[in-house]
Amino acid sequence: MVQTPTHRAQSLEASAPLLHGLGITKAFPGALALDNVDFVLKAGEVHALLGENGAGKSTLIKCLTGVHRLDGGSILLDGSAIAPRSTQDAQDHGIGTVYQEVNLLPNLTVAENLYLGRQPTRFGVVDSRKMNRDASALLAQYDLHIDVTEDLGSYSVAIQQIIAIARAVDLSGKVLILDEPTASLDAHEVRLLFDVVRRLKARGLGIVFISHFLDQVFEISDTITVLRNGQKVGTCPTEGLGRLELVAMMLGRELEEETREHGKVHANTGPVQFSFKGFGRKGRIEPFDLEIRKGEAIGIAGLLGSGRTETAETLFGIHAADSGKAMIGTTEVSLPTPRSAVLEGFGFCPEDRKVDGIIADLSIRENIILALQALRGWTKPIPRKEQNAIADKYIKALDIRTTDREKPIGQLSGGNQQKAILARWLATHPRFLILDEPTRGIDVGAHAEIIRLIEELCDQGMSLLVISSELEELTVYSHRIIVVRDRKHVAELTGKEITTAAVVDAIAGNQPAAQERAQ
Amino acid sequence: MKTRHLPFAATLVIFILAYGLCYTQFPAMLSTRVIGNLLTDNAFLGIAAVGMTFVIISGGIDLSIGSVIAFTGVFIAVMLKTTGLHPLTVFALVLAVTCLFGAAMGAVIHFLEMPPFIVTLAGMFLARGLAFVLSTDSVPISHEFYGTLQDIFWRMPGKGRLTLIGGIMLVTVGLGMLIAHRTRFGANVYALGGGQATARLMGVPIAATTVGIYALSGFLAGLSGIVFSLYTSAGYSLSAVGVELDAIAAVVIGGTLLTGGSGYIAGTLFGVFIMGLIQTYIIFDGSLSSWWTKIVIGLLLLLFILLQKGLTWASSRGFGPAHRTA
Amino acid sequence: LTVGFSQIGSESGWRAAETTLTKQQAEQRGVDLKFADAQQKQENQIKALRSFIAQGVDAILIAPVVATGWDAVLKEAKEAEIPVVLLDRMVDSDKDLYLTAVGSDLVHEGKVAGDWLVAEVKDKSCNVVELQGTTGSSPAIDRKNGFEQALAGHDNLKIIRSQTGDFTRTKGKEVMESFLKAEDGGKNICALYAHNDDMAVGAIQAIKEAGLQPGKDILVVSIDAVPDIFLALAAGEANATVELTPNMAGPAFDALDAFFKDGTQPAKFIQTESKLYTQADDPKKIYEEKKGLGY
Amino acid sequence: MTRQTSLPGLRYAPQILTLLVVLGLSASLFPGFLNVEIANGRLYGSLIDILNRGAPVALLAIGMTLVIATKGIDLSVGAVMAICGAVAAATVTTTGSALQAVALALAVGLACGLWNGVLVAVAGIQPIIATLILMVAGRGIAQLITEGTILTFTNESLVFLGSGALLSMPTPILIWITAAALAMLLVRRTALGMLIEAIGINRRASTLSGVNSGILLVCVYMIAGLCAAVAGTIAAADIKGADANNAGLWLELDAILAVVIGGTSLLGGRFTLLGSMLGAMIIQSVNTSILISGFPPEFNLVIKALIIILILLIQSPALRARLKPVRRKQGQGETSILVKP
Ligand SMILES: Nc1ncnc2c1ncn2[C@@H]1O[C@H](COP(=O)(O)OP(=O)(O)OP(=O)(O)O)[C@@H](O)[C@H]1O
Ligand SMILES: Nc1ncnc2c1ncn2[C@@H]1O[C@H](COP(=O)(O)OP(=O)(O)OP(=O)(O)O)[C@@H](O)[C@H]1O
Ligand SMILES: [Mg+2]
Ligand SMILES: [Mg+2]
Repeated sequence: MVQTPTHRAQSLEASAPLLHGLGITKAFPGALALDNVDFVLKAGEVHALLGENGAGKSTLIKCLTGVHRLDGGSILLDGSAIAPRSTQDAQDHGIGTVYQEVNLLPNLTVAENLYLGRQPTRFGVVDSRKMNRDASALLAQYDLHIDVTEDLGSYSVAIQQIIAIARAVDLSGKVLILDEPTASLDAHEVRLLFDVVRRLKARGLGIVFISHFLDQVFEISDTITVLRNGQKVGTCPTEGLGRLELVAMMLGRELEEETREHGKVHANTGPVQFSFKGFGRKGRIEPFDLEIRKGEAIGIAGLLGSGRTETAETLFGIHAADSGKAMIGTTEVSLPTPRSAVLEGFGFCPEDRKVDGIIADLSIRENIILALQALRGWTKPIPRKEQNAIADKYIKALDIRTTDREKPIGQLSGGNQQKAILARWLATHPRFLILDEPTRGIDVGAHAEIIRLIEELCDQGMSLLVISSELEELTVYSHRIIVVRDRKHVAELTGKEITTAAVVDAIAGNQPAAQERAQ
Repeated sequence: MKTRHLPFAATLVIFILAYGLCYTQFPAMLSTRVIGNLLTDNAFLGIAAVGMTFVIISGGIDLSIGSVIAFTGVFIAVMLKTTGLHPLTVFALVLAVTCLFGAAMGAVIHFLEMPPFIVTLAGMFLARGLAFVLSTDSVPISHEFYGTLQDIFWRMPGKGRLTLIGGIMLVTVGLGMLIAHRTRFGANVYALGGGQATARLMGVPIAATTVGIYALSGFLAGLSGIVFSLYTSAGYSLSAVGVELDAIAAVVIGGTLLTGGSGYIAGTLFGVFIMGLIQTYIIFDGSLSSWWTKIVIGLLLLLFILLQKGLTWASSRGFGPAHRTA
Repeated sequence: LTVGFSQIGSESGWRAAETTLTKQQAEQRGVDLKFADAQQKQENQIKALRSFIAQGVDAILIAPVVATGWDAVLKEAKEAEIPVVLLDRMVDSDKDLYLTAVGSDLVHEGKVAGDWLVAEVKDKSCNVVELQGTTGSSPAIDRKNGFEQALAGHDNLKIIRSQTGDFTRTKGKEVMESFLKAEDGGKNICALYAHNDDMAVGAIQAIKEAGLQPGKDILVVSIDAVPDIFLALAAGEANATVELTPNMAGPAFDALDAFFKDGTQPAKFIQTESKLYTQADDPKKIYEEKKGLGY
Repeated sequence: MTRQTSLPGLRYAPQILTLLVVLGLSASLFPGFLNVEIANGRLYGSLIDILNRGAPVALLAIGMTLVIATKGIDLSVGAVMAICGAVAAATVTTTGSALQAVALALAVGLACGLWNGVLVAVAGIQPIIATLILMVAGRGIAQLITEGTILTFTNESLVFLGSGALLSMPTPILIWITAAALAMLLVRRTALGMLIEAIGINRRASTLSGVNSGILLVCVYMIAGLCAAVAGTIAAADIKGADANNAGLWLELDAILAVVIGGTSLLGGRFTLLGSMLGAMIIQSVNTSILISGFPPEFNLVIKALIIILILLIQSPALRARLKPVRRKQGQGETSILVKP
């Protein structure tokens, strides 16, 4: 079928498959998302599913779990054919799934989310006390001690992610599927998750694991299946597989190995372009001082919920600052709304692209030109020709994988949506661009491209503020890193001080690593 | 107190304040008579509004309930006049019909993926049209069983009456609360309102729940129609026009979000009481012309909604760090 | 004396005039009138009655939106010893439950209109189109019945089309337009009977726009006698109207006064006159008289 | 959601087909239905009646389409019609100037839209409730102006707007077609259309992209108010009087129906004005056909309901997908998972 770089693929077929997808085919209007894909999951293995953004990973999961109707192929569970027609069906078969992007209900309590559809009942009436007790106990296994009677929506994305995992694990009798579960988790939580996964594996469950973090893949998985453009490239055991070899399988080409020095040797010494003094908002972020130079990239590091996003949102006028002042050059400006920020030449790629970023039903083209159009005003429409040119330019430059620019953006894979949002801001040629988790859910290839892009933008004189949970990456392009803890800017590292270890220390609050700011 | 309880609490506070205000102006407002009237006169609205609450929590809307109430009344009256059936049999029959009617609308909404607003709008035309076809004239009900039912009431001290239909409303609200908060079906309704796509991914039986919700709403509209026919001893095809809008207003004042996913049945009860209070106040005042009546109702509605929003907003600020608003 | 007045609503000019006159009458007699508008809903009227009772008014006037469904609340009023007077429409409750009813006989109105038409066309064959009131409302049903009674036995008169015009000018015009199209441009129509004047006024415009002469090519007869129809009568565009007086409150207050003074029981039905007006009745003058009454 | 790449003619095929079927049905029931002739210097016939009588709903549907595209709804347009009709009538009877009357009526319509828009965009009240307030109170305001009576007037220029004819075409037809054309130009020749769609699909994301969604929302409700004002003026001019009680009563429902039949989703986002205009004409054809059919009026609502259900069934993409199993691969059933919020 397709060239398999390893020769041991056949030997894997020895033990009987637990979940077997045969010739799975799925077409969307204008795109063949899965083309005759075979997928074999064995009991007691962790099977990683890899591939570029838009390769068809999520679609395969959705086909296996009854979300999508198959256009071809069949599914065997324990040797007998099943045809799940809904997620509920799949759950009844013992397949628990965490879909990409948290898919829980923000308006229900944590406990209700965990036990939706299988609440403990007494005489037909839900026994909420037992349900809440069970929920607390369940989450305790993940080291999560929260009020399970609060609405899920009041917790951060990370906590929601853990809850989603807990639910899926609890549901899965035979198979557990995790679609990018670690995208918004930090190291500690990933550890906890992997402990659980190992326990389940020992119990004989089959586990499918999707991630763009290759380190994690190598750590946890036994087998790897790679998809490219909706086709299976191959399946092979993780052991013995080289990192480069794997990347080549995913991309279909070699990724030139780049050795990068960590940290900018020289701090940026350009003219200060933006300065914020005592900027803050009650209940969101303590007042902070921040100066940004032309062509400087500032990284923001911190734990989940530490106030990184809040910093960005205050700067961009989403939750306008209630103290301090902002200066551009030497003139004072006010930033009460996002629009005012955009008019000052700011741009902001939000963290939650589904809610804050994409306009799902609009085309990729319209999504890309939206901010530019808003900037120019509604009376000055961008001519269609120019729109096409802009869209095409960025689709090419950022390598957005799509059949055509008129496709609704909601139909793109997650990573490609992220790139389109980035394109939206690049099209406005901002002076100051804020990126909140720009590489979340982005594949290795694109990851490297985005890092290169950030550096390029700095070189062109754009100022950047980048929030990322991946410290490694942050240390690569930042001229300066600001550490946030408990909604306070607590430390700053510049130039040579920037190393992953130093940042970790600062986040943890180990005094010596960096000079704590006097507050 | 949890943030999710805030809108309900706000409604409660507003109701008590408003009642107090009315009392200072018209002391007679605090008689058991007025309280009894509030229950009896709004019984049909309350029952229908419970059904509407379920629909709205699920993210839908049901515009057909006013027409279904009228249809139910005419159906009962015509059946009692032309057949020898006992009213209880007719009640069972009509409840089955309205329940099926609701279920059919739910099925169309789900399986044909049509917006509830339009499907129930067509249902609204259809139900009233059928009422016209049954009888354009208003048909009196003179069955002695109706007299018996109407004479069931508990006389409160001070001549107020707690009537059977007022009682039926309270029981309906109680059962509604039980279903909404203590059954799997109820949880599924909230889940649907929280996001249909997500609910589907979480394994909520969307089809069954959607059909169930509209069937329940149809059933309660039928029950409301029975109560209405007990209230007026007649079936009339032009009755209960616009009840759906009153019900929606009551539900919203009660703290349920029209976007779905959050709300309380108990809040709806107080929403209905507030609507009733507005009317009682206007009648007690008795000096408003026809047009000022409309304007004042509109303005009071606005006032209550703004108060509700304001109170909820003000108190949610006291609850620690900002919660994500999805 | 405090009197509660539950009015149906303000759906037409006639209704507004009735409200105005009732308020005027109350003021003249020094009565404290509590006015409640029911927005066309029976349930609101019942609520209003209950509130009046709770408030302890001395008497209640009500213009019931529909005949049925008043037993329970009238019983409550009786228990509270508050006399109730019905205005302009009847209820089919026990007569003991209210003091008296002031109104016209809706069936009779239709009959007066029909009788006029029968007399007007004599033996000629005549196709009549009918604009009904709101489907299901009692005036629509009764005025239709009365008219048909008058036509019974006169086979030269035939109702060929009958649609609802919802008592409004707009719908009256729209429906008349379609009648004209359906009946050979109106050449097939000899007379129009409208359940109220507003629809007749709308229809007259439609007839004119179709190039026919209302009042000549097509006879127009309607009910209510609102001011605007007298303009049409004066212009020769309408032929006859049957008056429904908006002053129902006068006789009602008279009856109440007598009752409170010495307990005189009035007759159970005080019928107002259903007077027929034609072009011969100096419509200009009547228009001027009626203009200020809040129609 | 229709892909933009498909042929424009194909896009409106369901609506055009429905319209033809309704007209065909009436023509078969009533042979003279399709005749159009010139009488009294103006076009005359049932088809002209449809265009003419459909004017208010068509005008309301213009504004309603835009409001619905922002994920809103405007229940108050019927009441605004009544207010503006009353204002026009009151002005013309006191000043005698038709121009002043129309100008004032339009200004009041804009003000009503402003009120709705502020409640929705600034106070954050949900559209259905925010506009319900004006729906209830608005008719009261209209009655306050007319004092419950029908305010009649005779001013020829004003009457011309309702029942006059220009080049033998009744004026209401010219007005609504012009208004629709202007609206289409406005939204498609500027970026307004796209921005409206953007805030309708994801207001938060649009705001974050620098779109001034608050002001835009207010503008859209003001356009709806303006359209209602034009409709109200025409309705008053048509009967030479302002009927505060009945003008535009329940027309908001017809307008919403027109928009939906026209192919705009009530969930907001992509909209089509042309579709809405076709929808308005479909509804008016149904109404006119019922009137001309000669059925007793108690059947009106049942017939209307059944026809609406039929139309919606014909247009339901889900049903079409179900009926054509071959094309199911491309069915839109699943897209909603990604597309819906
Ligand atoms: N509902 C849909 N309608 C149309 N096309 C779709 C739909 N869902 C997915 N696609 C297309 O199918 C392809 C595979 O998407 P999928 O989401 O499976 O990618 P993925 O491998 O999960 O990528 P990522 O790593 O970015 O999550 C993409 O080209 C995408 O555009
Ligand atoms: N442990 C927690 N318990 C309750 N609420 C939390 C917790 N952590 C975060 N939150 C809430 O979640 C919201 C979102 O925080 P968020 O996670 O965006 O902060 P952050 O510093 O930007 O981190 P990240 O970007 O990694 O998610 C915060 O406003 C906070 O109220
Ligand atoms: Mg994916
Ligand atoms: Mg964040």
